[in-house]
Amino acid sequence: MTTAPATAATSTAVRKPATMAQALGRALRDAMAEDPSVHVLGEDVGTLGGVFRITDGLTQEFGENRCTDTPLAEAGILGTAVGMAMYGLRPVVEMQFDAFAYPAFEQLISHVSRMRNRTRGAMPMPITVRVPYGGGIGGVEHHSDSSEAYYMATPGLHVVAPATVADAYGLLRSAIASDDPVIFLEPKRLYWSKSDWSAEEPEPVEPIGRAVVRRRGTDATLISYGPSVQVCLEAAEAARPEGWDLEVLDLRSLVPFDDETVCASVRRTGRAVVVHESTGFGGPGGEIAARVTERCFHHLEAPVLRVAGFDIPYPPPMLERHHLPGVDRVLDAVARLQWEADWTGTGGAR
Amino acid sequence: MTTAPATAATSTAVRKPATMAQALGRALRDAMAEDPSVHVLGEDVGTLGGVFRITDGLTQEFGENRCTDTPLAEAGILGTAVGMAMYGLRPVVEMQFDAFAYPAFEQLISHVSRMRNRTRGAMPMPITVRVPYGGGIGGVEHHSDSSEAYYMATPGLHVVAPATVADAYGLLRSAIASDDPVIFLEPKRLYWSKSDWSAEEPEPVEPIGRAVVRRRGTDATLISYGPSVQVCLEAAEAARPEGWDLEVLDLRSLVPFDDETVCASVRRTGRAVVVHESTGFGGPGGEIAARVTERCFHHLEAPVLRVAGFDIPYPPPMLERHHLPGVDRVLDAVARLQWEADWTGTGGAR
Amino acid sequence: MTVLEQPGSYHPVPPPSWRPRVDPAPLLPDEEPYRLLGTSAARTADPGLLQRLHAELVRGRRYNTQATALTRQGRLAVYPSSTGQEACQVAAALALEERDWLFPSYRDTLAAVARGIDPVQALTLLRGDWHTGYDPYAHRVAPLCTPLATQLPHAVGLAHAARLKGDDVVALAMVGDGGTSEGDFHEALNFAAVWQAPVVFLVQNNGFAISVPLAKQTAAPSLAHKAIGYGMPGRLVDGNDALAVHEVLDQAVRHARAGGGPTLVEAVTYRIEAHTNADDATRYRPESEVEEWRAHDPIALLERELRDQGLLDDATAEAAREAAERMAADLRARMNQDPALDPMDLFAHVYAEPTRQLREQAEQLRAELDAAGHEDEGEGRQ
Amino acid sequence: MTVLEQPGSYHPVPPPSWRPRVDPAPLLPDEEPYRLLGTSAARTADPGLLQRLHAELVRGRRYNTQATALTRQGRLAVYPSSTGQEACQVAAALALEERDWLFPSYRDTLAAVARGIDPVQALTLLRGDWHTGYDPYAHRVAPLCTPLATQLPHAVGLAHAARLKGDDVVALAMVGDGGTSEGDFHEALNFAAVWQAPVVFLVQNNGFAISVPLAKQTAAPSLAHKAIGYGMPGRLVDGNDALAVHEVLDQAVRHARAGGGPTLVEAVTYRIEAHTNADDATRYRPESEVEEWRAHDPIALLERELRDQGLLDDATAEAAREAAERMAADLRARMNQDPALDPMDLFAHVYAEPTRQLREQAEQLRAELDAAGHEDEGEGRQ
Ligand SMILES: Cc1ncc(C[n+]2csc(CCOP(=O)(O)OP(=O)(O)O)c2C)c(N)n1
Ligand SMILES: Cc1ncc(C[n+]2csc(CCOP(=O)(O)OP(=O)(O)O)c2C)c(N)n1
Ligand SMILES: [Mg+2]
Ligand SMILES: [Mg+2]
Repeated sequence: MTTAPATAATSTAVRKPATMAQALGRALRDAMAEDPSVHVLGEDVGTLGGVFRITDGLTQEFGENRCTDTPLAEAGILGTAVGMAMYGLRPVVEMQFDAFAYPAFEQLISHVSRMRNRTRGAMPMPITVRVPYGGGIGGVEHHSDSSEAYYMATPGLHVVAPATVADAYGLLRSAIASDDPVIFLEPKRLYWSKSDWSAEEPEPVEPIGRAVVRRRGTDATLISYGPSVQVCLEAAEAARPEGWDLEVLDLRSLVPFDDETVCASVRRTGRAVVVHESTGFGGPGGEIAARVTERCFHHLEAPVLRVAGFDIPYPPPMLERHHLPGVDRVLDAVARLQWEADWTGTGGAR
Repeated sequence: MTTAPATAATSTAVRKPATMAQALGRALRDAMAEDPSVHVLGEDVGTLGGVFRITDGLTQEFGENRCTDTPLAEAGILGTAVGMAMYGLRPVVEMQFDAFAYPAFEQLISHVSRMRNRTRGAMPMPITVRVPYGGGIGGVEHHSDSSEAYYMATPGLHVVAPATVADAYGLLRSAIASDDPVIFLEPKRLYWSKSDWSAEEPEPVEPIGRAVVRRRGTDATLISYGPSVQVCLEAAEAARPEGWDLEVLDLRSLVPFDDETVCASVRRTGRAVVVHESTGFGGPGGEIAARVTERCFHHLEAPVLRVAGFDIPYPPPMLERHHLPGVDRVLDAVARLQWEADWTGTGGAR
Repeated sequence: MTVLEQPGSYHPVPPPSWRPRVDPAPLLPDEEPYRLLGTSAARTADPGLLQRLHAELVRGRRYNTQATALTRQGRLAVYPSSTGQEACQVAAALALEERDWLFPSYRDTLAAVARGIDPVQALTLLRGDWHTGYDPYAHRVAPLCTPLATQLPHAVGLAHAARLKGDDVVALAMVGDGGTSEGDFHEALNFAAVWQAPVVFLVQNNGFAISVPLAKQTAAPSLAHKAIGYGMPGRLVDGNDALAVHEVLDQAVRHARAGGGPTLVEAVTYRIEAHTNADDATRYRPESEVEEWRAHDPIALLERELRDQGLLDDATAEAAREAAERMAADLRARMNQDPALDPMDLFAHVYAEPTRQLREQAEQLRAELDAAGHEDEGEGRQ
Repeated sequence: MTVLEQPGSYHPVPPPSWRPRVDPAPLLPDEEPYRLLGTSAARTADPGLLQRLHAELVRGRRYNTQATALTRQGRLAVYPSSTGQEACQVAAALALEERDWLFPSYRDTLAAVARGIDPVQALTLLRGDWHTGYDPYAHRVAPLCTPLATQLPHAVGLAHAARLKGDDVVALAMVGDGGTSEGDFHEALNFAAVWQAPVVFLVQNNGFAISVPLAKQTAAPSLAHKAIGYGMPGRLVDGNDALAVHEVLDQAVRHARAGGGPTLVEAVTYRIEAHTNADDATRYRPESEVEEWRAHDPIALLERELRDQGLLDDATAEAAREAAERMAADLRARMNQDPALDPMDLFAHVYAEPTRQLREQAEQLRAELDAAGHEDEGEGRQ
């Protein structure tokens, strides 16, 4: 687990960020202010402040050498970041959209994830790769991929996805402070979600690797991360009148995976559903369901079920709502968790 | 399921291929002889016949335009193959080694896998991407990756891995005949494995999408594919004296996945272990274990276990034997399948 | 550098493999962008071509403004306008024969339309009811390509395949100045040159990649200078001079068709509108720069030439404008209808035949839709 | 092409953004590979440098033959020999200052050794006991890089970072002729030129990428001609002329250090051995071609010059050979010892701190090893 220095820069403004986008920008700014080795680079991150405005103001404040508009070439961006990291910098790379990180795949898999191991620890890669990811924003093709399965399957990377404004700040600070490469998945459709910070709290710096229970419940555990956490919370609310008291888990990082928190919850509830946007087949849910089952088999009343995107290329905007796992599909899965009533033939808990 | 035309070219030599490498070469040759739209391209596939000699003789027989040495650029190879497929050809692309397919990742994910869908079926992508994959051959870094998790997580691709010489021929013929893109994973360390064909049999053309039971057993199912099938067969033999009668399943294709055959077996045996070389975390085993559990929960006496490579970058040759799942690890997993004796405290079946 | 031979015991010899290479000079582009309009050479141009270009440019401009308006009405998710770049868009389409192929980038909707794609179908991607809205084989226009530069190797592969099949087909592939930085640009041009594939690469250098100006994209003397590194000719042309762009592309297409191999054409132009309707161009460029370019408007340049040559009078100009208005009205009307949507299409074309798993998932969605009553959709596609 | 202006109502003006560009001529390489040995210019070379180059070349050749021999004895998994390319290998190392960085490709073990890496550590990757056998920071040599051309952007990033930190450090990155076709080559050179990063790119054009000859790799007049497409100077040099390679690299390094930006150097050379010991070069090239190049041997060329200048007599030659033999004997002796292996290293450096899962897996392996008695290993690394 990696934690950023506990004291956030005190020179920063007092007002708490209002949206996740602002919290991310603020995390970048605080990290840059605190550590001169933090450099931001990517397409349009400078003058424009990024197409999502996450890096807005950084070039003005820190200069072009600290926040740099690169040529349009993702492998080049990540590849030069590797070289910068070799020389002791902490590059934070922005990939403009999920699918536009693919050109950098070889640099990521063959170098970023392996350089530390290759050199027996001599050459760490403290690189943060920020990837706006996922759907639900009406984006045209290539703008809504959930590509976390690729990153999860790659040893040497950390894979993080915040679900709240506070975590966006706290996890990004820890990602930048980490001496290991972090794929930082920013749920696009939460960019404009509102703050959960109170004005009094200090900037939260959240260590990477700890799942958190977002809602306590006794009947079943909904396991999720990123944009789907909100869906699970809504599903849990909707399940109440149906007689189910659902626990909602926010993984926060897929790697490292917090087996302890997840298994403790599932052992308590005896039932679980994994929810994510990424395609089901070969997606993160398989790993999660399998490892929970391996560890909690005798506590399970039903198989761990998965609610995921269909096994299809991400659909066009007008059809995406049919693809994205929503409250109804989560509830349907919960209903299939072999409640006792099912066995007596008297119908589900509903 | 896609099947090549049932009649293999009769002009071909009568002697059966002796090794998997030869069977693959023969499949390419037969496909090219039968269908002039089949073109082979890649690095060193022409004059040299490929670094593994799979394409040996093709340029001599069919000319440089049918089997072409390309410039050294994998994205360019796959990208031009896309264009060739657009014009009605059937490109068969060779990636020299697993890790050298990564530069082509964007072309694969953003185009090859989606072009049919993008164009409502107007523009299919009958491309076969041959990837020599996996370890166990003493290869230096980047020459032993098991990258199937990346491909599995990508809708629109078929993912195939033969475990026998006959399947190498039969599945490659079907892959080339398929109107969809196929990632054809060739287990490097089986290249020199000996033929399982009898001289009388016709060339087997094996449809894609059907798992096969390689060994019948009653106590537990070992689920595997590619190079690990052999390990499972050996483990099953070794388990006999210990009192376990193990069934061994060869998936042959990860996509499409043959739920029917797999679940039929697991329902019969009540226990299962998934075995593969790829890293465990985020690897294919998670998906397989999860879907088997979803479908067979009440038949399972124990959680589906996984025996996989460690969650580490592929190690250097001198250490790879510690990483690769071998017979002992498979047997250890079998022993953990909660045999009844365990419950009575009298020790395992062993 | 001159090698002064030494009167010693041996003479320095070039390394054995060294052969005097092709003279690179002819591969180098002109020092300034090639222009025709306003020169004496323009006087000898085919009047029919000039008029055709004019009508298409006027129509194209109208298409751009109409599509942008549709974004404001929520009828398009997004529109990357080619206003100011119509000369490139139209010339690219017109330089090709029927049997040729066009490979547009995401900004080149207009080129696709100029080549014959239905204006509504060309917008499907940007409306969001499906990805590619047209059959690529109907007019030999590849899908509008969003991942930058990735369409370039496709064009090379297609052109190469056609040549292998004995068809004298040329592929013209379009890319932006920003796209030239991608590895796929490099690999595509290299394959094309090595294979002598009949491809023309048209770079619309409009000065920006979203907010990033050319100076942060390349330090090359010009983008056309990249050609020599692949051993193909580079041409530099004023991208707002429709006649010049057309001539340069036409020559490159003929050259390719005749077996002369690929050409790289850089057309110097400007994106008058923001990157897309979602972009705010004032953040990265001064209005004065845009004004300078408005004064170099491709339609105005062409109209002046036509009027000078007596090929355009007020009546013809009016007729062109009216034709463009009719196109726009038709586009508006058809885009104002909700597209027919069938959610079951999600599963229809993932594979030639759906897998068992996709059939199961399709059944699940079908059941959900049935349960929900599914009133406003599912009447199937027309 | 000359634009004839038309005496009409307006003059054709270049597009507004058009500025007369930097003159590309100085960026173009010489017409023939630059040579020094055997010319009068070589007479003025520093005798110490010539002798140093000679000693290193002799040592380098011996290193290559010894390493190849070790493959036959099963002491190396594989060895890609640089026999015939020693001039490039040695000059690359010698052109750099202590504080500079070298980015070798997988074939450049010798360059790493010439820069100071322990000959045994340099072979770790190829022996197979670990990936990178040396600490990259000890001599500022990046790990030998197997995925082709991927090291080039690393060199650019490092050089750029050094410059930002105010250090006058230069990075020299090596790549093969085949590697120039990869997208990463393109992206690296472009970033370097845009950032004016202090990098020197050295392409060893040895005529082949495994079996694929240069003619199937590129149609460019020369690989050095690619430089102009990035706006950097391209230099062409006889890669078997150690003095010329050294001078060209030395100039490029100075140029970069002085803030002049990157240079692309193409050294024309030849791979005398097969691609690796596992390769059969007779499948793709005639022995006569190899013979031609043997006659252009880098050591022979240099020895002739030294003898002409009276800088080498039989005794010095013998001394160089003896030093090389000592190195080879030492290499042999140390490589004949089994490397210390600790299987637990598998988990040691995946992350700064192992995850819980990795700790569990390490425990599993530890238990297996304990159960197996684990005699021949596990004494830990020395
Ligand atoms: C591989 C990839 N990376 C990033 C993007 C996001 N993106 C869309 S348009 C654009 C700028 C393109 O600039 P240019 O190539 O000059 O074309 P123009 O927009 O000027 O037509 C970027 C970065 C993308 N579409 N594809
Ligand atoms: C990305 C990538 N693709 C393929 C390979 C396999 N491969 C290893 S060496 C080689 C040929 C390299 O040729 P060149 O760049 O000319 O270097 P040389 O071997 O001549 O030194 C190939 C194709 C690789 N290492 N990396
Ligand atoms: Mg542009
Ligand atoms: Mg070479």
